[in-house]
Amino acid sequence: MAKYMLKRLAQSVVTLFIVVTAVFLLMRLLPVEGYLGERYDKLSPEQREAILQKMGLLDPWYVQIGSFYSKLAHGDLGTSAIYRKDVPVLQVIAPRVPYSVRFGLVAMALSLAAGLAMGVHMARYKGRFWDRTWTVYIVLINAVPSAVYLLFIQLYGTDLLKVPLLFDKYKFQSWVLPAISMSLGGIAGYAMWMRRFMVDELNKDYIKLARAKGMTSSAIMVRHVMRNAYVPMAQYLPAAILATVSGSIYIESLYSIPGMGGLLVDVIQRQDNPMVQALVLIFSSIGILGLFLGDVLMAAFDPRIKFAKSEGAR
Amino acid sequence: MSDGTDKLLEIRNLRVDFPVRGGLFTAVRDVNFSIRKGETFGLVGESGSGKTTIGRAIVRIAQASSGEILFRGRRINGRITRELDSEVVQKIQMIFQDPMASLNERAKVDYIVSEGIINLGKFKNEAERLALVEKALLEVGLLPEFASRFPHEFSGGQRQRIGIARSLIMEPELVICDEPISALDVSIRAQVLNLMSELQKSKGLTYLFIAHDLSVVRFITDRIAVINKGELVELAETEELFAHPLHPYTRALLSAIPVPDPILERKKVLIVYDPASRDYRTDKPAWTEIAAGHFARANEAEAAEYRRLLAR
Amino acid sequence: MADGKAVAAGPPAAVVAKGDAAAGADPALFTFAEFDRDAGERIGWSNYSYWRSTLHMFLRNRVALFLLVLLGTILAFTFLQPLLPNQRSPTLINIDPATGRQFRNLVPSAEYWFGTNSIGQDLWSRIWSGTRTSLLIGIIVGVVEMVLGIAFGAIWGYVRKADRVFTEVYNVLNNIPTTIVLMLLAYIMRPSFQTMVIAMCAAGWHGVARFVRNQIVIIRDREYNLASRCLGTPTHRIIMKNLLPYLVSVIMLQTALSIPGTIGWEVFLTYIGIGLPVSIPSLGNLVNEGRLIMMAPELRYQLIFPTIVVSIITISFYVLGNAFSDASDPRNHV
Amino acid sequence: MDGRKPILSVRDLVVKFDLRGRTLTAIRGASLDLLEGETLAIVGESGSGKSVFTKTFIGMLDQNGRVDSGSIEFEGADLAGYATEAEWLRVRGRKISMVFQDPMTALNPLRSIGRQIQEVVEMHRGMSGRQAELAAIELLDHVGIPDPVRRFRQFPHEFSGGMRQRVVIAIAMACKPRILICDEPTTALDVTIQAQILRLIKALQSDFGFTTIYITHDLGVVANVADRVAVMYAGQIVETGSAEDVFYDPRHPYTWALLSSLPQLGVKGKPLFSISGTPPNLFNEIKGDAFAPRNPRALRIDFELQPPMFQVSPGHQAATWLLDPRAPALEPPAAIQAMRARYPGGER
Repeated sequence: MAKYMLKRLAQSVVTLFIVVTAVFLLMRLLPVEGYLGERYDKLSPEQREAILQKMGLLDPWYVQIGSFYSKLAHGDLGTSAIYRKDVPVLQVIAPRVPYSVRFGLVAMALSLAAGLAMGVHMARYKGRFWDRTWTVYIVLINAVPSAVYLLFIQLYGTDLLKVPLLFDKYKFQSWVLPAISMSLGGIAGYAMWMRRFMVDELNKDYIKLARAKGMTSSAIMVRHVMRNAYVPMAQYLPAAILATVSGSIYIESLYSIPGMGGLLVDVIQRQDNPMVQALVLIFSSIGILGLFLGDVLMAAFDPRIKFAKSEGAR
Repeated sequence: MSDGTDKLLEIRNLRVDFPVRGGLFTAVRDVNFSIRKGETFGLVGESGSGKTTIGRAIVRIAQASSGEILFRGRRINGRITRELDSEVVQKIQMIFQDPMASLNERAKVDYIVSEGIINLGKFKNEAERLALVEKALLEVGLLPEFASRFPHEFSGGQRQRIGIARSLIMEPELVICDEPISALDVSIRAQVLNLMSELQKSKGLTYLFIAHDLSVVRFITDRIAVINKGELVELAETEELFAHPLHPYTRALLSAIPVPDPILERKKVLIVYDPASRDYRTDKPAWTEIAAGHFARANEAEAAEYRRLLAR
Repeated sequence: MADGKAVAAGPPAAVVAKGDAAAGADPALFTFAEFDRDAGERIGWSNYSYWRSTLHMFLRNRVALFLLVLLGTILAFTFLQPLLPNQRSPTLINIDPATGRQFRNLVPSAEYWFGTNSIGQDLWSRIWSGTRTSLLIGIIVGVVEMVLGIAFGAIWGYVRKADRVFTEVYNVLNNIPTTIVLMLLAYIMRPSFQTMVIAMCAAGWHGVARFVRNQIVIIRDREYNLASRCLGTPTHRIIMKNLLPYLVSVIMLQTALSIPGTIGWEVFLTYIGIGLPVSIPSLGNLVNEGRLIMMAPELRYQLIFPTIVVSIITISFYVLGNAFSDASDPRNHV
Repeated sequence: MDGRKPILSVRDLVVKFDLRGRTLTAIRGASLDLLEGETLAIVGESGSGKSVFTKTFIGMLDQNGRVDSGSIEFEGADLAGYATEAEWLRVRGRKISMVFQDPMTALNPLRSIGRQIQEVVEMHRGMSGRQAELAAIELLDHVGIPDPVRRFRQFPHEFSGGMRQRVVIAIAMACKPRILICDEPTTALDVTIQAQILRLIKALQSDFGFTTIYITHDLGVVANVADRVAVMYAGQIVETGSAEDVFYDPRHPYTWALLSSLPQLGVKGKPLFSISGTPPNLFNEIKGDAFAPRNPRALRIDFELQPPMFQVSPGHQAATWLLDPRAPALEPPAAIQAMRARYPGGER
């Protein structure tokens, strides 16, 4: 078990390294204007070159990547070029972290709780009214672009709750809609997978034996089906983290929440390369961490994993 | 039988390893035997004994890690020439265990049966191919009109015969039969066994018959090798093996076969094989010929005792 | 036989069940019948056909059937609309000939069926033009993802030596949230039709490859594939003849599902500001334009019309894909 | 019937399944008496309905299946009329237990062996906690699992196939059932393990005194375990009798064919007796004797009328027109005559 986790951790670190390098190199493909921002037109070519030289952007790429890593090792993610000119990126991001973390955690908890409950409910009444009803919900969430339904929720939800359209951190009601919006996708995902895994378990042979033992349907559901379905569910936890990340980007921007997701949209629109690079790195790291946690969780739940062969990726 | 008989296939010191997590699993080790032209050679063992792996090593689906597999005296494992490869593909065929899984459900019987000759380009034109397919189907007792159907339309016994037709069309010399009847219904088994015997006579086929069911093997084979945990433990002519089983594993296996005769079955004494009962620490076992044509895996002390047993 | 004692000559047999139904039966019936060997071969056939059962199951799903017709109609109309008489160009800015000013934000009327937008363009033709663009992106991306995914997935799944390398590459790609990949790529390239297609393909192909790989691993070691290897069938033909035909249904499902997904991403990227340029009408652009003026309730039609179209198309593809997947699963053919 | 009372009586049972919009009649009017304390083997090929037949005794037909008509009398109640789960829970796992074919999949992989036995003990014997745990350990010991205290905490993947089947048997024993149904309990196991499991079930039967029904296609296993045998074909019981009756003096052509096609009874070098064709499709209406199309010596009436059960001797019955006084005399195949000669009681 410890060996497995160590191996998995090493894998994550390597992945992180590759991702960081790839992102860095991709960003080098961009024209350098993005580093000069509005100043661009005002500067003479010599001045531009001087500034770029000072930022190290004219060095060969391997020198750049070397200095990038040495800075990164000291916790320096670079300096904002446009959004908050010449302010270190971390300084811009730091005050926004608490918002993103709070929303992220609340949304995850909400989607886990509601999603699992919905999935269990669907499996319990498979093929009947509630199963169908929740299926409609899942279809809508999956099929209608989130940009559309989230907008309508904002539009009519704020009206209904009588809160301002945009986020006001001092108003509790203001936290409600974004948090719910962020968890809608997660709920649908969890419910769909939970239902599928429970139905899968229900079709297994050991359920037949459990019935033959004389167990009641509800006892089988609780003691065997639900517990076993949690194990494959664990692998979808990271998916939910990723979904929350994606969701936060859109929702934070929609409600003007001063979090990292909203920031990313802002800096993309204003083409602030160092900021974009830093945020992309942060979000990718969260993704990698999420997948790692998912695998650890699954290993912890499943007694077989100690013996299982590492058959490629999950 | 004298040693002058033609050895069609010879296996020397065969070893097959599979990679598993944290190392290698040796499925088959130190296996030696040869199959004479025209005989039916039985390979009997329980699940996980490595019997299927040996069959697969011969048709080269599994790779031999060391040792030699000789077909008509030529080595066919490892790197071989392209000509030898296509010769082996043609001359050594395999019949599979599960008739439900061994046919491609999305292809017509026509394609399934002619797949091999398409690969080898063994026909001049479409008409000749169809004629070959029809002949093969007739030979296994199926109607030629079945060629245009899909496998799911057939019963287990019919599907197994399609599998046999697929091998026959290649005009093989050696057919590896991997538990060809164990997945079939009792009433169908005799059909397939009879068909196999008929074909052996009319085409001069040689069979390697892999099975776990000794009673079937007894009926169909000339010689039997018993395999346990990847090693051969005993090899003898069929009736000799049933009359004088030497190795304790063979004896345990023989005692466990259920016989369809209530009176015999109720009187039966079950022998349980305990590998720990033997002491191989100093005196190592080896593949030894105890009497002419009767081999067993034994150390010197055991070999001496086996010889005494046979002498009685 | 020496011991030839006929059964019927035993103790007189008595009927113990069912009464003596044959008491009055014709004695001629108690003679041996002729035996037809082939008759025995013919009984017991199943008349099960995979595709017939799939179709049967699919047709039983009324909702799916309705959506199929609806989607077919919309698709056809999308391409027919420009050919109809009296259609305006989607990019034409309509100007009031009397005042010389643009027909801004006209509510739906007999002249402008869906109204006009904030610079006087005809929303009706913009919606159909946008649908065309978005569907085109969806279909191109779906097909490219499938081709790449199947090609790589098939090798990944079938060629054992490739498994390790592919798996490691996949692990890296899969670790990065799709949103981030999309945003990064779209950000780096200039906004255009090609950018959208490339970014979405790059973000999606490995998922398809992974899916195909898993499917192939499941069926790769079935005996019929071993049989083909014994017969010397080359790898490419095993993949084409033995593996892919089993995957047709799941592949169709994946393609169907990737189209609504693609439209969703297009809307999202447009919102972020890195979607298609405004000059190319697309559903994403239309929704985004509508969003900008939604604060005025009387102008919400500009958001609602494109939203309805997006929803109908995506829901239809999604439901149809799933209905087909259910219908094509042999386990459901009961 | 040697004076023993039937513990379970099935009369004219018909079971139907709805499949792809068509109806399959899996059991076509089967009747059977199970005698107290005996071991009855039901022999049949796949699709003969033997498994479905016994599943109706504990109400475990698949969702699309239903008992269409007939009765199953057990302890004064008609099980065929049971509809609710509550009714079935009085019987299932308490009075009638079942052991399934594949021990590799019959246990929940994520719960310890001990917990899976313990939960039955708690449910049916009203014990709890430590007491139930001890009872479970005792059961493990009883089915021959060495070191039961340690094994109690282990998970199914740490057990071999044979050991898992012992656990499944322990679960079935937990409630001290009156009837144990073994559905091909050894088909998935090696022959050496099979012999041990069969021996275990016999030993348990003499300890606990339950009645056993074996479902199998292996006539060797039948010979080993059975006091009485019922032969099933195409959803009907075509012959029943003591093991001696059925093995040494079978009367139904299907039983003949089944026995004489066994390689054990064949003569080496000669073709085996073989049955051509395949079992009938149960979606179709079957007229007359279902085996007739595969029977080279079928009578004309076999194609017209379904044969009734004829009594051969007390306790031995067969459903074939050959037993009708009007039928022509017919020799059984050579292998059957050879079997008859092997019976030490000689001529029957």
